[in-house]
Amino acid sequence: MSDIYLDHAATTPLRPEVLEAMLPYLSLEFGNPSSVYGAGRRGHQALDQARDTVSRLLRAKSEEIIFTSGGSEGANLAIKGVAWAYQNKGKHIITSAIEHHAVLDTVLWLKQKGFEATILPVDADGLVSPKQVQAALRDDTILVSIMHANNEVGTLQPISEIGAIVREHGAFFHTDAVQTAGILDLDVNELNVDLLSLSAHKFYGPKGVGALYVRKGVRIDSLIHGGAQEKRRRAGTENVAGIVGLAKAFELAQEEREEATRHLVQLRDQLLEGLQTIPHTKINGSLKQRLPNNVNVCFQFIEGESLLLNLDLRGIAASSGSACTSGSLDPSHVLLAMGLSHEIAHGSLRLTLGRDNTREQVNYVLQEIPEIIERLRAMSPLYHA
Amino acid sequence: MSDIYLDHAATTPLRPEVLEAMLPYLSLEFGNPSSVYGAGRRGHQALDQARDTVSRLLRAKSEEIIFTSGGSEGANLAIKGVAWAYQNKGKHIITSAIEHHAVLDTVLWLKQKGFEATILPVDADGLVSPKQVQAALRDDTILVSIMHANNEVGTLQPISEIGAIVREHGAFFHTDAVQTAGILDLDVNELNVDLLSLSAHKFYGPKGVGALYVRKGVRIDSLIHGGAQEKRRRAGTENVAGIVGLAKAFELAQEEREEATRHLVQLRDQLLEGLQTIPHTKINGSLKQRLPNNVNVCFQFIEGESLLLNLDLRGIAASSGSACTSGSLDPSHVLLAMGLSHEIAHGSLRLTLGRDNTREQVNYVLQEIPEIIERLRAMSPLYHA
Amino acid sequence: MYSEKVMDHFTNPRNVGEIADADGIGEVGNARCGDIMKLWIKVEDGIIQDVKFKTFGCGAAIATSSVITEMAIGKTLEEAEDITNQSVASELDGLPPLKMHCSNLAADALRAAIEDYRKKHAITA
Amino acid sequence: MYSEKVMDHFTNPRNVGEIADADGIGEVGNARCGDIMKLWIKVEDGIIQDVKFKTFGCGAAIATSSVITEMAIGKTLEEAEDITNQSVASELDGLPPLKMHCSNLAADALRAAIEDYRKKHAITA
Ligand SMILES: Cc1ncc(COP(=O)(O)O)c(C=O)c1O
Ligand SMILES: Cc1ncc(COP(=O)(O)O)c(C=O)c1O
Repeated sequence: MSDIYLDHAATTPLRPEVLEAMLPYLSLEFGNPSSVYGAGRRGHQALDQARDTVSRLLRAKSEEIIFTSGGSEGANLAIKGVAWAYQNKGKHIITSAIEHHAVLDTVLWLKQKGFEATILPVDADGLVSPKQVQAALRDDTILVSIMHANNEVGTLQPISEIGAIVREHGAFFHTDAVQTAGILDLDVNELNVDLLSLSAHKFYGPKGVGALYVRKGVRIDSLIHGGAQEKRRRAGTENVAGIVGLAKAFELAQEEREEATRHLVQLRDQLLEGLQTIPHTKINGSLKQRLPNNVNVCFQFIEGESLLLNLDLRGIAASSGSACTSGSLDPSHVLLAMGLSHEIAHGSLRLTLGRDNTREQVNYVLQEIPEIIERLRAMSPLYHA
Repeated sequence: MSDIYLDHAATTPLRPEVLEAMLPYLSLEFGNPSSVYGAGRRGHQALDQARDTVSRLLRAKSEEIIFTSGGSEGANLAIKGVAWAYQNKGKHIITSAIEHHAVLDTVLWLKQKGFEATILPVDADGLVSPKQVQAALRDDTILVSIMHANNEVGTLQPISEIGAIVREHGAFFHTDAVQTAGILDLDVNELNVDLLSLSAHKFYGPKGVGALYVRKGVRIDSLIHGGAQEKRRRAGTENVAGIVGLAKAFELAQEEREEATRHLVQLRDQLLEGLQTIPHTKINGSLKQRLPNNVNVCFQFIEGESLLLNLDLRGIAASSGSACTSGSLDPSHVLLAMGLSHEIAHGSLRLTLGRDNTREQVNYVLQEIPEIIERLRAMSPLYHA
Repeated sequence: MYSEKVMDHFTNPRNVGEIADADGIGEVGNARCGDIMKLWIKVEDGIIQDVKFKTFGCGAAIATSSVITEMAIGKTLEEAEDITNQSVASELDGLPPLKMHCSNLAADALRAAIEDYRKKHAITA
Repeated sequence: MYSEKVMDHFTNPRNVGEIADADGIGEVGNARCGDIMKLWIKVEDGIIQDVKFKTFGCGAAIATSSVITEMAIGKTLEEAEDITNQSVASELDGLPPLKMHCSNLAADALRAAIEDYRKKHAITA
């Protein structure tokens, strides 16, 4: 069996249709969109069109879209942008313990700079409770940032409900939608969000480009100062090809969304079912409030990286919240926040499905994994069969 | 005559060889470089190789290179990075009045945040004087940022000399080398710089990717917080294709540098000579300390944008420091800093040459420009022939 | 960036020049800001018979100057005074947002010319 | 990321298992940090006759455990004590920088096993 890619939450392959849409801007149409002459104007038109597409898909206005270099920049721009712009109104920010580091580390950095932060816990299912958000809101709260779907365990947060509470209170609400963009239908009004960040390479677009939605009327300080691009909110010559690719990929994803979801849910449930038959195995994250393409399990007595390497040797690409894959000593902060012990969290496996995965591939994976687990457990000093 | 592109300081076309080097990473080799499996490792290797190439060309160490989303991010990361990391040592920053806005606006933003700034003037030739840098240094000066070549008038600053003074004083020195990378040979040791930023799309690489050199031992605070990429100094899934393209383009530029310079200087001097025959014309910027590819002139009594539009109608793409092309009311801050009056600065024209320009094209341009100038002057209420 | 109509007026500006024996002259803008429009009008029986212009400025400045000469010729002074910068822009199928503020001065120049005419001919409205 | 040698030892680890009547047992690391190595040694006339291991940990942890069993067998206790984490890494043609710190514990495990042996057999060095 040829290679099986099950790490779509990490990144996705560029779709050929997207590359095709990008290619003109990687060859003849190279003009700087800020220029007045033909080549520049055509670049500018391409940006306008991409902005229209993205805003339409999000039910936003085109001037509410800022193109960025990816999800991390988007989260940094959203959070620091609002923090600096509204610091005279208040200095308190609320977020959750299971956010991506692009959000968490940004909030921690702002703490160093004199802001205050409340990091909300999650329950054993990995869910943030709207009630806790409500309770954490203070007079000086300027921003709440809660992710739409968690990148490790795939849990979907009650964004719309939290958004209503935050708006009622008069603070702004950002959601990191990097894991849901291209998978769920995103309507910034239904979601009650003021800012929303996404990244193209998570939905079959190019790496190094993303978008940030900023509701009209919400001010943000720039993160990258300089030229007048993006209505002075993000300086730098625009990555025209990347932006065109983002829009094309987002559009394709939206068109095929319903069919894709059916496909993903089927494979996901097949995986969940099969893996549960392995002894000493724990499924992580809510089974109900969950991305259609995410499976996350812990196998007791083994460590994640050695599991990944064995999978790789058998042609299966996957990911783990193991400390050894992150370069830190602690395993996934998400699994720990959900109450898992360090020992168990080290043995986590994340399988995230995509459009090209098949039932046959899942069958193969379900045949290989138990063998590997057995082999590693036989080698483990913690396991006593 | 088909289109003549004379705006290489704004952006350059992607070279086909560069696109070719990028394509594998826009198709099959899509893995996330942070992943342990094969596709990820190959992405990581591509990054390592690109880093080696860039560091070799700059005479730096590979761990001293941080990949960014372009020149603007590079300047922001360098300046804010050093400012925040060394704020306990001092809060004074020195820069010049003719910097790109990516530097100037960053320094002005830091001023709002409690830092102090000295903005050095330039002389009529557009040159910063090392003596003035020396005089501006204070005990609490942590950073000096002076651009290598100016993007409008092409003047080359005495970076090496300034760098020696700054180092002697014990502050750090950043240079915005966006306009010289790929054109001049850059040796970070000869230049006496601690930080140096560059952008791929200025030397026939892709838009939306750049590099920042940070000398070993110089700490910088992150601008984009989050994942552990780039040794924790720049979060975000890496734009692998873009980074590979940057390295390839930089390498090609270096290989062909001497020949390219000869070609550019010849065409530049031909242009300078031809344009000087037009009455009421002023050449801007030092003729000696000058980029090989830059021509900048002011034509009295006419406004820059209408000149550009007329050039565009005749197939010539160029740029101007006119207010009307920048969206502000004031013309180029660079020309004003050099002592030009508003009236004259509005009528500036920048022609920046590239590898594909020919003698025939320059001849054509030199035939068209005088006609356009005459036409516009005939329409100008300021001109009395 | 610019509409076809703007580009048409920019490339083939109508009524460029001066009127030696003009009845009114209007000038607005200044070189510091990068836009100067100067308009000459010829008036007969309260009707604008001829208009000529000279403009220092960007594409929008030249096109608005050109189009207002066409709009004004044949109109009564009162009708001509009703021309707004906004209606000039509409006549050109719109202008880029940035240009609406800085280079859209033609109606002001025309009104200045009419005012000059009235002053010289001591006719009050 | 890993050298060929690391991958060889990871895929075909040598001497996995336990020694029922071991002369010394060493265990280092803890599950909290994601790495536990347990080493069993068999000693005769001051020479290590056999080594077996069990490891909970990443690829580097498993490979270093495996390779140290090969390095130790046939050595005197004194020679075996001279094996360092650094020399284990070299034997594997190096380890990624991150792994040098956290998963490179095999020499410690071996020394712990030798210490255990000495304690049990009351021989001082
Ligand atoms: C001197 C200089 N610095 C910085 C920049 C910004 O580079 P980028 O547009 O790649 O962000 C530019 C070009 O726009 C430049 O010419
Ligand atoms: C939830 C989430 N937020 C933010 C990011 C950062 O996105 P990027 O790598 O495009 O900067 C990621 C992916 O890495 C993510 O999964």
